[in-house]
Formats: sequence, C-alpha cells, structure tokens
Amino acid sequence: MTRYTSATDADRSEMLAAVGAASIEELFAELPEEVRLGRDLELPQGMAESDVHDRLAALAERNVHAEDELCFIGAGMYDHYVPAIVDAITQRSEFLTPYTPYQPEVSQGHLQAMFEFQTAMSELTALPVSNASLYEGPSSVASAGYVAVGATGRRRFVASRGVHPHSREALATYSRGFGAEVVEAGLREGVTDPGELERAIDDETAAVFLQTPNFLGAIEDVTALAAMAREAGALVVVSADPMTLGVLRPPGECGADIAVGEGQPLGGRLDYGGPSFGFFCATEEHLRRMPGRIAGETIDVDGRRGFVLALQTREQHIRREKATHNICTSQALNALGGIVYLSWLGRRGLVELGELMARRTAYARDRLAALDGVEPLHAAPVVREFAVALDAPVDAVLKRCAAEGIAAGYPLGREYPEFENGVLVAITERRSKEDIDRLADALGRAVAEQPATSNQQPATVPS
Amino acid sequence: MTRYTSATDADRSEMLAAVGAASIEELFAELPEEVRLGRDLELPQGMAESDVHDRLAALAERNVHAEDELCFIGAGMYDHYVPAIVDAITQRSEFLTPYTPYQPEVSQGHLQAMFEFQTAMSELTALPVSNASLYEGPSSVASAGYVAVGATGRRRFVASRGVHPHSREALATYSRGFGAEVVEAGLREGVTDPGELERAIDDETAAVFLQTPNFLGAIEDVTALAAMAREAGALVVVSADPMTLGVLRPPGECGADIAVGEGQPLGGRLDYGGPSFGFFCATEEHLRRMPGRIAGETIDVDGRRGFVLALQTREQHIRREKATHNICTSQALNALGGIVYLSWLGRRGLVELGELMARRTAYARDRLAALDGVEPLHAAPVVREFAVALDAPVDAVLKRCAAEGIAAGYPLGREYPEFENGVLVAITERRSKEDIDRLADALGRAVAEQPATSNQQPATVPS
Amino acid sequence: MNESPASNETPMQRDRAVTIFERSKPGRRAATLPELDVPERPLGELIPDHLRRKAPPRLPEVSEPEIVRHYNRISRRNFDLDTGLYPLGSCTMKHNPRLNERVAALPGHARLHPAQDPKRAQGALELMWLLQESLAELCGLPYVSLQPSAGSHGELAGLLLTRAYHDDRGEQRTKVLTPDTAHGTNPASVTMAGYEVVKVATDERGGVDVEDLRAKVTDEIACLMLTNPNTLGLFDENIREIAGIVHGAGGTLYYDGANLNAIMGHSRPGDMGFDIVHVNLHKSFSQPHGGGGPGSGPIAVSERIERYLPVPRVVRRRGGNGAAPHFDLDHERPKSIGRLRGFQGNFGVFVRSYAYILSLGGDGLAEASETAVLNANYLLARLREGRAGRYLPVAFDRRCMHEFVLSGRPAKRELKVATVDVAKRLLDFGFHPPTIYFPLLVHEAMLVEPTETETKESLDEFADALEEIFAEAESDPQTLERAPFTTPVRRLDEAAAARRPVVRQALD
Amino acid sequence: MNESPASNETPMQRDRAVTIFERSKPGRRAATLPELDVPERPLGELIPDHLRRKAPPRLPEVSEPEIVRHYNRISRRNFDLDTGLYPLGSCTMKHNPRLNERVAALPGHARLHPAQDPKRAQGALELMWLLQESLAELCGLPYVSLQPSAGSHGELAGLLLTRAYHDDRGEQRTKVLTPDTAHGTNPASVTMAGYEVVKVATDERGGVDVEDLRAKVTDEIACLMLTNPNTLGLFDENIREIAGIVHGAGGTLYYDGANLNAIMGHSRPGDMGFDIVHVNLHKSFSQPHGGGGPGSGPIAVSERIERYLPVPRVVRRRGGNGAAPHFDLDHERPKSIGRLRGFQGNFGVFVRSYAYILSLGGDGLAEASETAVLNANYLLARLREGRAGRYLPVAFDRRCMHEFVLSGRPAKRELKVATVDVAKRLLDFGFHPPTIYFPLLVHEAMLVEPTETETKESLDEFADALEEIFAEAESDPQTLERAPFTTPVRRLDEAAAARRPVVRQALD
Ligand SMILES: Cc1ncc(COP(=O)(O)O)c(C=O)c1O
Ligand SMILES: Cc1ncc(COP(=O)(O)O)c(C=O)c1O
Repeated sequence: MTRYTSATDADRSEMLAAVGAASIEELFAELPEEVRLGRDLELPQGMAESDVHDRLAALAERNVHAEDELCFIGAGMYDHYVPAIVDAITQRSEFLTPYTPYQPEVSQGHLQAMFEFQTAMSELTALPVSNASLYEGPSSVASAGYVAVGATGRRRFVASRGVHPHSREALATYSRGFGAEVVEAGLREGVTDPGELERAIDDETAAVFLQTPNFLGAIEDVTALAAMAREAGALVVVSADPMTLGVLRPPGECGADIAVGEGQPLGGRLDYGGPSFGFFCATEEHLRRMPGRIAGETIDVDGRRGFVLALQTREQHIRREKATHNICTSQALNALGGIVYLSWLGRRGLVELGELMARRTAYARDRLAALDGVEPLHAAPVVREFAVALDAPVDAVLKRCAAEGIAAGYPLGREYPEFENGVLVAITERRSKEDIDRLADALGRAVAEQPATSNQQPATVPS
Repeated sequence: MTRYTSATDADRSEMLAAVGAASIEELFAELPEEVRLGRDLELPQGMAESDVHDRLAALAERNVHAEDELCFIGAGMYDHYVPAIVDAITQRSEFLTPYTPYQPEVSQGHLQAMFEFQTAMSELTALPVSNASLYEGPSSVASAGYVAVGATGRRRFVASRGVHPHSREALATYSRGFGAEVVEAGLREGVTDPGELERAIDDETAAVFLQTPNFLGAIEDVTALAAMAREAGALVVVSADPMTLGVLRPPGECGADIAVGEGQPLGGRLDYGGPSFGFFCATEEHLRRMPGRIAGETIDVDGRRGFVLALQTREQHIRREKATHNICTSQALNALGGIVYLSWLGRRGLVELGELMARRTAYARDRLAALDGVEPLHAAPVVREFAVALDAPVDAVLKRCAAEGIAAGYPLGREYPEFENGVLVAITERRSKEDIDRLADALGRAVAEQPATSNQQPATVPS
Repeated sequence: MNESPASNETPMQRDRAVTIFERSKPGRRAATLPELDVPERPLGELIPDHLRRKAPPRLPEVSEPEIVRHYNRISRRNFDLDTGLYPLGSCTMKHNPRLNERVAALPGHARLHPAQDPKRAQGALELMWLLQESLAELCGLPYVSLQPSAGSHGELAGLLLTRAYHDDRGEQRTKVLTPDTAHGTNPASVTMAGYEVVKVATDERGGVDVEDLRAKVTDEIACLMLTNPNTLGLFDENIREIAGIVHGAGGTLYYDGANLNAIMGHSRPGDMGFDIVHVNLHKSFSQPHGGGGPGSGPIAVSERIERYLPVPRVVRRRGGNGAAPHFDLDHERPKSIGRLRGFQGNFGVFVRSYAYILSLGGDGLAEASETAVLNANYLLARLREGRAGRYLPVAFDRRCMHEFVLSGRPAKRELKVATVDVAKRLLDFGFHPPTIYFPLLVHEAMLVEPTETETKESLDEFADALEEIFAEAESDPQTLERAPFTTPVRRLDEAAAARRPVVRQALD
Repeated sequence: MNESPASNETPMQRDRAVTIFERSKPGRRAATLPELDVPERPLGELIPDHLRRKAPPRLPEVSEPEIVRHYNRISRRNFDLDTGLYPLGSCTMKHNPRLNERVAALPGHARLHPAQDPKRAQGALELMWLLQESLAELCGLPYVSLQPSAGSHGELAGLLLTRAYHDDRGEQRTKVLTPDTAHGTNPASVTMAGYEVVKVATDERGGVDVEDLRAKVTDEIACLMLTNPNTLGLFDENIREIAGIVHGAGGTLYYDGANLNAIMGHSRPGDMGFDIVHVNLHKSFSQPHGGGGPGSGPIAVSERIERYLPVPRVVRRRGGNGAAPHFDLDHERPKSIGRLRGFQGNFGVFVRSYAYILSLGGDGLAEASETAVLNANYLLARLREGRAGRYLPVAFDRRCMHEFVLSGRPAKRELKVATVDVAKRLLDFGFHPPTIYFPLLVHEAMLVEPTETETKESLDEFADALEEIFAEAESDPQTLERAPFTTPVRRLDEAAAARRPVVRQALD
C-alpha cells in the first residue's frame, strides 16, 4: 500500500469479491499479452517523505538562485517580491485542489476570482474583455495569431523584432500548423523601425505584433505603429508587461485590438520559467473568438448573484473541431495569484511600483553608461529594463560578475547576433541602489579586466 | 495608515464626528500629562514587507541550523522530520487565527482536535486522562509539583538527578513560590540510584520526579522506583519523551500518577526552543486537579454530538484565586500539530520509528565507543540518545567537529560538573548510518588532535 | 439579511457575493513598497508624455486584512478534493501530496531564473532530465520533451511533429482520425494544427470499429489520435492491429495520455505501437488542479520523431575523460518544430511530479494503477445493484479500467430525470458529481473516475447516495429537478450569461 | 442523512462529528520511514523486556488523504479571524500578518537547535536582543526577559520577582492586591506564587477606589497588580497616586500588559510607576492565537528588579577593542529566580512579533493604538443609539480606550434576554461574540474590543446586527433563547460534560 492509497488487504479481498474477480491481475485480463509490460518498471523504489524531501533539496542546492546572488536577469520574467498573502491564499485546499469550475454551484470561489481577475486585466490593458488565463506569455502571442486568422481570414503576420524571441518563435511554430507566414520588421535605435514596418504590412496581413516595453527594454510608440496596421485592415496585437501598465499608456488606448502577455510579474515566482499565466484581452468584437475560460456574471434560480463559465460554445468540450482554441487546463491558480497580487498592490501601488522601477532603471542605466567599455545599446526611453553594449566578450564578463555573486544580465548574442556584445539588465523593487552600485562596480572591473576586443566595436545601432 | 489598518482620512473624520470628538488626540485626553510619552517612540520607521522579510532572512542567515550541519544535539528537543501535512493543516486560517474555544458552537474544529489529542496522549502514556496542552516540558514538570502539593498537602519533592536540568530548575523556581522544597537523588551507572532515592523519600514527600529516558539517555526502571514512592504515599511524576513510547513501557503501566513531558518531537520544529507544547496526563482521581484546558464530549440541544471545554471550574477564569492553575493561553496550535503528526505516524509508525532510533542509537554508541579517547558514560540501555566521555577538552572537540559541519552533541559540563568531559549524542530518523559514520570519523580525529588531558581521566561512573 | 430560523437559506447562501472591487474604498491599501533610494527624477524626464498612462487602472483599494478575509470567504464557496470525493471522469482527481508543494517552494527551485546560465542551474536541469527518463520508461518511448504546458498543448505539439515528419518525407497529408469517443481537445487540436478531422466509429465493445478504420485510412491520413483505455474506461484489445493499419498507410499514432493512470507499470503506449504520447502531469502525477491549472503535458516520442522535438532540449553530456556528466539546454536542432512557449516549461509542476514519482517508486506507481482500477470496478459493481443499476446502467457491459461510463437513459425515460439532475442532487449529498454528457456517444452519460486515493468507505457512501437519490426520484422527481438546495448558490442561469455576457465588473 | 429540502439542517449540521480514531482501519498508514540502514539487532538485545512496551498505543491507522480530509473538514467547524469580526474583549484579536508566518518558517529560525552554541546562533540572539530593546522602549522599563510563555506565566514570574526582591531585603510580605475587575489569571497567579489575594474595590468612574486602596495597603502587601486601561477599557487617571501609595508601603506595582494595545507610543507603564510589566505578544504584537496558543509573555522590569530576572538572560557584549559586539546567553545570575521553562522561550513567537514591530515601526505602533481606540469609541457611539443603547447600555458612561463594557441588565429585566442569548444570536449573523460575563463586577457584562484592523464597515455591520437582534427580541424573545440556529452544532450541554466528563475516546 502506498502512503497515498488506503486499500488494505482486507479491503482488497472484499472489493474483489464484490467485483467477482479472483485477483487484481484478473482486472487487467483484457490487456493482450503482447502489450503487457511483463516486468517491473525500471524506476527506483518508493522513498520515505523525508528522503524525497532531502533528495529534492539536494538538487535545489545545485541551482544558483535569486537568494544566492543579485539577479539582474529579466528577459520576460522578473524577480519581484511575492507577498505572503499570495501563498497563503493560493495554497488553501479550496483553491489548490479543485478542477475547472464545471459545476458552478460549488465553484463560486474560483469563478468569482476569475471574474475579478478579468476585471483587473481589462483595467490594466484598457480593453473591454479579458479571459481567465492562458498558459503563459509567448504561447498567448501565438494564440492571438490564431484568433487573428479567424477574424480576418488572412494568413500573414508581421512581427516587430522587438517582440520577445520566444514569442516570435512560438508564433512561427503555431503558424506552421494553421498555415500562416510570419515576416519580421526590424529595429532602429532600439525600437521598431516605422519604415520597415510600413513596408512589411500589406493587405494580406492578418495582424501586426508589437511588444512594449520591447525585448530591449525600449518603450514602443504603439499608437503610431498601430495606425499603420489599421490602415491595412490588420489587427494590432500588443504584448505588454503588466507590471509597467501603471505608468505606460495601455494597449487599449494605443489602438490595440488584442493585448496579451506574461503574467509572471504579478505575484508569480521565477520557478525556472513556470508555471505562470498568460493573459488575453481584446475589444468587444473578439469576445466570441477568445481562447480560454471566461467567467460571466449571472443569477441563480432564487435570484442570487453568481458566476458561471460563459460563452462555452467557443470551447473544445462543446465545439470540438470548430472550437476557437484547443486549450482546456489552463493556469487558473496562477491567475488567482495574479488577482490577489493586484488587490494587494492596489490602484496606487501599481503606479508607485512603476515609478520606482523607472527611476531606479534610469539610475542604473546612467551608472552603467558611465563605465569605460560600457555603452547604452539604445537611447530609447525605458521603464524597468535596458540594454548595454560591452567592449569585451560578454560571456567572460558575465562569468566574472557571477563569481562575485551577481547575475549581471541576459546576453543578447544568441537571439540578436547584431548585438553580439549586448546585455539586457532588469531592475525590480528588490534591486536597491546599493545593489545597482555593486553591479556597476563589478561590471566595471570585469570589463576592464578583459582585453579590449579591438576587432569588434561596441555595437551601437546604425543610424 | 499602516498596511494592517483600514481607516482612511474620510473614515476618521466620519468616525470622530460620530464619537463627538474633534481629533484623535481628544480620545486620549483622559491620560494625565505626567504619564504621556510626549515624544515619538525610539523605534525604526515602518518597513515594506519585502524589506522586513530581507532583514529577518539576514538574521536567520547568521544561525547555523540543522540544514547547514549534521545535528546530533538533543537534550530535550530533537530534529525529527515534520511531514508537510502538519504545516498545511496548522497553517489553515481556521486553525491558526481563532482563540480559545469559548464559544463551542463555532469552535468544534479545535475542540474535536483537542479531544483527539487527549485520547492520543492518554494512549501514549497509558493514563486515563490528559489535558489539551501546557506551555512546554519543564514548566509542565513544575506544574505537576503544584498539583502534587494540592493533592497531598505535603510540600517536599524528591527529584532524580536524571530529570532534565531545565525541569529541575523550573520546579525549584515554582516551588519557591508556593513554598515547597526540592531534594535531589543522585545517579549511579547512568540511572537513578535506588538507594539514594529511597533515603530521600520521607512521609513529607509530596511527589517523586523521574524522567525516562533520563537526561543521560538512560532508560529508568520506573516501575521499581515508583514503588518506593507509593510506599511513602508520595505521587509519582514521570517526565517522558513521547517519541519513545512506542517501544518503552508507558508511565501508566509503571505506577506513575502523573506523566508530563515535552511535545516538540511530535510534529514540532526546533524553533530555537519554542513554541512547542507540554502534555499532562494523570490517573482519574487527579482529573479535577488538572491544569490547562480539557475538551469533553457532549451533545447539543438537537442531540448532535459535540465537544466543549470541560471542567472549567478548575480554571482561573471561573475559579480565580481558587483555580488549580493560572494558565490561560496555552499551546493549542502546537498540540494540534501533535495530533496530526500522531495520526500520520499511526499505530505502527510510532513503534517502527522507536525501533529505528533504538537500532541506529545502538550502532552509533558502539561506533563511538570504539574510538580512542571516547568511552560510554554509562552502560544503561538507551533508545534515542546516549552519553560519552571524551579524553579531551569537550569545547575544543565540539568546536573542531563544528568546523567540519557537525554539531556532535550537547556538552554535559555546565549542568553536570561530575561529567565535565561528557557529551550527549542524540539520534533521530534523519541521522542515517552514513551521517553517524561521518560523526564518528570527525569525533575520532578531533579527540586524537587534542593533547590527552592527562590530569582528567575520562569520567566513568564510580561503581 | 433574514436570520429568522424560518428561513431555509443556509448561512453561505445568505452571504451574497461581493467582489473585491466592491470592497474598495479610496485611500486604502495593502502594499507598502521599498523607499525611493535614487534621485527622484520627474517621470516626464524619463518617459515622454505621449507614452505615459493618464488615469491609473482602477484596481481595488483594500487593506491586507480585507484581502485575506475576502479570499478566505469566497474560497469556502468551492468544493475541493480535500473535502470529499471528486470522481470527475477523465480528470484523475487524485490526492495532492503537500510534500510536493513544500519541495516546489524551495528557493533553489522557486527563485531560479529561467535564463540562468545552465552551468549554474545543474540541479534543475538534472531534475528535468530525470523526469524525462522516468516518463520515457513509463511510456515505453525513449525521447521526452517537457515543454508543453498541458495535455492539449501536447496534442498540438504531437500534430506539429507529425506534420514535420511527413513534410520531411515530402508527403502532404491533410486529415487526422479521431474516434467519436475522443475528448474535445483532440479535434480542436487537429483543426489548430491545420488538419481536417475524420471521425472513426466505435464498435459494440466500446473500442475502435476496425472495419470503419480500415475504410477511412488512406494516404491522406496523417495521424490517428487515441487514448487507451479510452474515454469509456475500456481497454482496446485491438490496439496492435489498429497500429498496424495506421502505420501501414504511413500515418502516425498519437496517444492521448489522459488515461495513463489506468496502466502505469502494466502496459506502455510505446509497446502498443504509439509514436507520440502526451502525459498530463496534473492527472496521473498528482499536480494539483488549481481550479483549472497549472498543468503540464510532456510528450514522449519514438526514434523517428525525436529530431523534430521542440527546442530547447534538456540533454545530458558526458564529461570529457572521466569527469561527471553535466546537463545542458540544446538549442541547435535544425529539424525542430521550434518553441511552443517561453523558456523550459512549467518547471514547478516538474518538481511536484518528480517528487511524486520518487515517493511511489516503480512498484508504487504500478500499485496506484491497480488500486485505481480496483476502486473503479468496485464502485461499478456497487452501482450495478439496486436502483442505480436500473436507472443508470453501465453503458458497455464489461469490466472497466480506471473509470466507467453509465447511461442515464432509463432514468430519463422512466423517471423523467436527466443525468444533470442526478449530478446536481449529488451536490446536496456532499459529493462532486462525475463528468456528465461525455463521452458524447453515450446518451445521458455519466463518466465516473474514483482514483486510487479514495477509500472503500467513500465509494460506498457515494453508491448509497445514488441509491437514495433514485429512491427519491421515484417518489418525487421534482426535487431532483430543483436540486441543489444546500450549495452557496443554486442552479445558475447560464443562458442569460451567454445572451448578455457580463465578463467584467463595470467600474465608475 | 435527510437531504430533503424540507429539513432545515445546514449541510454542516448534517455532517455529524466523527473522530480520527473512528476513521481508523487496521493496516492503513500515512507515514513511511527511512529504511533501516544499520544491523537489525533484536530489540530485546537493546532494551530489556521489563522496560519495553507490550501493546502498541492504539493510535489511528489512516492514510494521508484521509488525514488531510478529516482536518480540513473539521477546520471549517471553527469561526476564525480571517472570516469575520472577532471582538473578543481583552484578547486583542487583530489581523495576523502572513509575512510573520513566512519569516518564522525560515530554516535559520525553524531548524535552529536551542542548545546550539551561542556563537553559532548570533542571528537568533540578536533578534531576541532587538525585541527586548523594542519592548523596553514601549514599556518604559529598561530590562526585559522574553522567557515567559504567556501572560499568566509572566504574572507568575512577576510575583516571583517581587518575592525575591522582598526576600533580598529581609521583608516577609504575604498579600497581593488585585482590583475586582482583574482578569482571572491575576488572582490565580497570586495563589500559585504563594500569596494571599486581597481585593480592591472599583470607584464609580471605573477606576481603582483610592480610599479602599489606602485602607488595604499595609506592610504585608507585596504587590498591587493592575492593568491600565483596565478590563473595563477605562484609563485610570489616578495611576500616579496609586503608585505612590503602593510604593510608599514598600510594595511593587505589577502591570498586566494585556491592554497595551490601547496606549502603544502614547503612554508607558514604566512612566506610570510600574515596576514589572508583562506583554502578551499574541495580543498587541499580532502572534496568531492558534485556538489558544502559542503565545508569549515577556516581562520588562525596572533597575531594582533586574538582578532577579530569570536565567538565561540574552545579553550583548561589546567586542574587545573595536570588534563588533556579539550576543550571548548569561547563566551566571546568582540572585535570579531561576528558570521558568526550558531553553530560551517561544522563539518562533519572537520572530513574528519582531517582524510585526519592524513592519509598523514606532509611528505605526502609535497609530495602531490610535485606530484601536478610534474603532472602539466609534462602535461604542453606534451602540449608544437605538435599541442596543436601551437594552445594552455602556456600563460606565465615559469615553473608552480600546475596548468597552456594556451591561445587558436592562435586556434581562425588560426582555428576559440574557447576554449569553444575545451572544449566541450573534453567531447566526456571522460574528464572533464579544467576551461575556467579564469583568465580573458588571451585571450581564459584554466586553467589546474591535481592534484597529477592523474596517468601519465591519463595525457598522456589527452595530446593525445588534439592533436587529434586539428588535427581534422585542417581538419574540424565544428565538434568542434558542439561538444559534445555523452553527455546525447548536447549544451544547455543558452540564452533562461536567457531571460525567468524557475527556477521551474509548477504544477497544
Ligand atoms: C481524455 C482527455 N484528453 C485530453 C485532455 C486535455 O488535457 P489538458 O486539460 O491538460 O489540456 C483531457 C483533460 O481533461 C482529457 O480528459
Ligand atoms: C487582562 C488579561 N490579563 C491576563 C491574561 C492572561 O494572558 P495569557 O492568556 O497570555 O496567559 C489575559 C488573557 O486573556 C487578559 O485578558
């Protein structure tokens, strides 16, 4: 008997008797010989709870995490503080252990939280409708593409090179399935090149994909870029960092039809990349095309206010091959963490946090720019992340900083060969001025130590 | 407004208006000038949640704890594994945040858990009645003294030197209050010297205090010693380690009138000494003299089964100066952890755990005894802890082991000058054979490194 | 609020829903943030006006105690697995060990940045590699990618792999076969992957109708998606023959792993002939369902599919001359279908599932499946008796695997009671109802999956409840139609919610 | 189980109490233990037979899922602070921040052995020292011991300190004064400390009757125990005069700190003239009450008492020439009263309370007291209106501090409704009742302490509920006498529980 099962020998024989089977094996009798495993699984024996704990703690020990070192890595996921109430609430059995609220009478807790979450995300993005979550950021961008094809009947996407590489890759992967083409519009001085974008858009374009702040941390002028897309009858999909929407003009006010993004900053941990949640907001007209669960308000037979899964006719369990998306299990618990976090932060908190990040980021950007061998990669306005170019091999410099207990940033080289010596530096409320000064000192030392890579000039954007 | 209060400026003025006060200050008007502080408190400004967390994490970092090193220290509190369900259940708001169940109709959760706890402790000790918890071990011993005085009208205690020094000290402290004298009976070959005990007991003796396993880890022959006390009409109070009661003969079967002890091993963490819980079990005749809360079973007006605080007439809130004890707030949450832990361990688990400890302890004792310069301090049977004598200065040896990441044990010197070079070594299910071997190797090296302390022979008990 | 004992509203029903936005009051707050420790530059200097937000989003303004109370109170309006039986067929609502939550929360896991240099994330990569190896052994397929975020994500991945595989061979295939018992995500994934759905019939034993299959398998068929045991809880004995047919025509065989809980350690999809499998870690491997996620849907594939797996792959590299092996992320996979999402997948779920696998071990997993099958067959035996047996008979009169399907057709005909009414009445008895009206081919279907972590007692209570409910239905069917009575809210007007959807709160 | 909608039993009421022992079934288990990795010696070899247990204790045999369900289900039979208003007078049921639970659980705190070498527990000792310093500043008394486990433990300590102080001066004093408003623990502690209780009367303003005090203060008096504000929630303006009287006769003045929440940062016991103070960390400093603990009752004392404080003391030692100071445990205190308990006290509570002090800061603590007093006065103002004001008037017609006492005497006389009936009816309205029948000198007393963490809205709801209840009482008093109706169980037979106490489960 495993520690999670309860069938004693007595239970087993009683139950087998009731079933009319002589043995457990008999219950598997219908499995043809040739598909039986016929041996024990080649897996270790079961372990005591304490041994499992110690084994996993030993593995965890071999990771260098954000408590071991100063983490300035962002690139889509950020080391924000998660208030204790988020854990206390999401760990309650009542939220942790049920499944999708198919029986609304006994699922009002989750359904109401979804409704509250939708309201909050709709406020953040300034778009009228929101779903209750998707998997995470990049796959939400890809899902927006699927919706755009459905909405426009067109099969061509234009994506700014400022969109997160993972999002562009996921969009491309999905597109190969439903048969769409993705073309890219390059960057200029850190932001989407308006000229290139304009040239890339044509009357076959289903949607234009933008991200703000973009992957280099630069704030895009979405309003201006969106206009070009609308011109051509293409949808505007904006991937936004929700943590910046207290200070940045929201997608809904910039002409976006759809806003998606990564929800991790809102009460999520880094968790080596997941689980987090993706969000998906849109204009009214796309409501019936939205992917994912949506909670709606209604009343019960006695007139009590209540909530249900709305518009299920969009979904796979009802519509099957005609569904607007295939998603079933999503990220409800993470989205719950999101609404708890947003309630904690509150109307002023989100703005204050954005302003704090903007000022610390400005401080850090100046501090680093002042170092020999370090230059800003672009001069565009930023709010929580920025890019610099090093006059030294990035790997060696990052290695050197790591040795001093600092994860100095994200190397741009692999995904942006044109910025081979670029590094992306992220700031959160957890990185104090003192931390930033430590980073600057370490980085300065590390760059100085390196033989100036004469052959490669610090990349600055061609102008 | 602090983050835990909700009174906005608007609220304040509305509320003050309702009160008919012009200002908050006016509400404090009745405080005479001379007792007003009249200045700000000299305490730091309030901090953000994340800053408080980081500040306390930094303090915690400066402690060397049982995850940083191999902990063989026991001496009354033990590094057992706490199963995850104990935390999950005790951290539920429904258990964490209410107070004493004065309103039984809305406190059945805690009351039932108390009733279950009492049943379990009564089973463990083989005594018919148990309370719902006291503060912790040593003060429970002292409380037993207070009960004994009430029961016998006598004011003299005899305590074995094998009783935990903290318990003997607490007993002495309390006794100075209610006016009782404490005399000690020494040890012989690691256990209470029967002759000394017999001589110490007289017809003024209210109670005899024993502990098993005693502070040196030796299992006492309580039955034999108890007989002497009963002879003289004194009560027998046994302090027991609940974790050993799966394998050791329980106090109730050894002639104890009262069994008390430290509950920490039952699902409690080390917590640098607290909070944990004390338990108090007794024979039927002492029921109405018991200290602390007691839950009792009853029915409601409709005949439903329910639980209430029973025998409150013993307690301070009803009986005031005639109460059997002054305790009010106790350690209910820790006792809840205790019953959850005991349910987890279950009938067989407690026995298996006792047997595992006994065998590992025997192995460790042999392994250490085989080292040069290390001898057993006594040959009495042990179950989870044992004492050795070093042919070297204890402090230096422990320091050396600590440098290798091993807390080798508890130095006996301060509390037992006669064992100046004695060390107490504790074993739990978390200390594997491999860990024990590491201890033996480190201890062997450490002792060898020391100049043999010629002037002091390894203390072995005179025989 | 009517408190008089006359009222038969329960306390929860009296406690009407109020949203966190409705509790908001200007000026209240829970969060306090670190102080500004750098120069306070005017924001306009940092971000041009036209890029800035004018009016702040109208998030709630509430204090911490209010937030805690709000969510604690609404949480009690959920039914949860830690409260009672949750036999939701096809969803494997098994016990969620708290140990898994504890280890997932260790800072070394929870605070590890996904872009950390792999050399400094060796523990995480080894854990992923170990989980991959474990799933490969369980599925009988050697190569695993943990990237998909849930089962349906795995399905999409599987179909994209199939497409890549055929493209690579210069084959254009446009159709995918799914049985009429298939879960909705299967056809939905087919469409999303750009294929056309072709339905395969079910035979009288509840398995794939092999003749129908033969007729429909052509060189246009890219893939057949199956789950075995299928959504009827029945094991398809013809699986090898079926595999032969599909492979014979050059198609791939996709295994929907939602029902793996029936056969762990007893039979393996790979050995049945499947090429691609997804596993739902939130089902067989005890990841809590969280009200609808997070989940994770790793895929295991055969040799010929391996090269198309998503990037990055978690790989083990032998250390040069005698050095210990180390773990890495491999991005250089020219034939890969590419990324399905950001970073490495739902790592926190991997930690929980690996902890679960370590806890049970190989023998324990096999036993879990045995007990799941025993529990299902026992409950089925109990429900064959008495009124349940009469009004809610089993759809296919066979022994089941880990779940079984009942048909409420007789109840509908004889008592005018629909399966949904029975389900709603079960709520009053303190049970979560089984899955209803799925699979589609069974009339008035009720799909029951008790899982291995239920006790015999809880199964008996459930059987007794159904018996009582049908007794009640015989005397007054109206009661069932009006049920539930004791839930926080009663039957809700879903039609209205569809007609005039209110999907967010109006704020002023 | 009667499910018919006719039944007006709530779901919880239908769910009868079953103990974990009653769920036990031979052979079930939750725990798995590490394997035996040392020689399996027969136990008889290790422990002689006559010292061994024969029959194992009959603990429950249950699986982990059963344990989780059992305690989750019974937990919902509690009312808790995270659900609603809990104005239990004298107990300061303020919000319990979850941050405090998080920091207390850090391994550096939770897994630190109490016997660890102080050199290797510097963080813990510094934390204790910082908490001592903070409490000293709050109390206006320089020396603090954190050892006492709760308030009543602190009282005992304070009386033992008083005894040691007088013994040291060769004085034999046998009596201790407590006002008739005192909490039960005060007289109980007096007896336990070997003194005799002498009661002091209360004057018409609710303070100590100074004349009565003068009459009773003799050289036999060792101490006067007071709380200020007292248990009526009233501040005693004569405190300095009172202190003078007691000190004049050589007695000590003990401050019961249970009501400190009224005056933090506004007035300090030390400045009032008190020699010894206990503080309840589980009241003013947000330690969760846990259903009756754990708590902690640190004591702060004046210069002349310091030398008698319990051992060990946490001390800061300046590092020799310029080195940083370090922290230590001082056991060498010849005049100490000795230990009150094991090790260093309830350290986990210290962590939580220190986190709370850091969170609020000096200004925040002062504001907490202001808001506590504002909330109490506002609620009192609301309750002076309407029916509550008529049937349940305030006992002493003054402004209150952080709590206030109402008297149900008119309700009893005019409506034949006792305070207990009102309290029970409040349960149906979703509130925890205030403390009732304490303090003793007020007839049909109701002691109300809302605390600072309640919103104005929740206070208004409570006032409205009382109004409604008295309206109901006017029309039919019987309803109140029969209340509550909606709780998991209704009024319980406490008399039976006292006559034939059943304090453990009978097992066979
Ligand atoms: C049979 C079957 N297939 C596929 C899925 C989809 O899995 P997921 O919800 O993880 O996307 C489910 C989930 O309910 C299922 O039951
Ligand atoms: C006024 C007063 N004094 C003393 C105490 C006793 O404190 P504790 O319960 O911590 O022992 C209390 C607790 O209720 C109290 O209210």
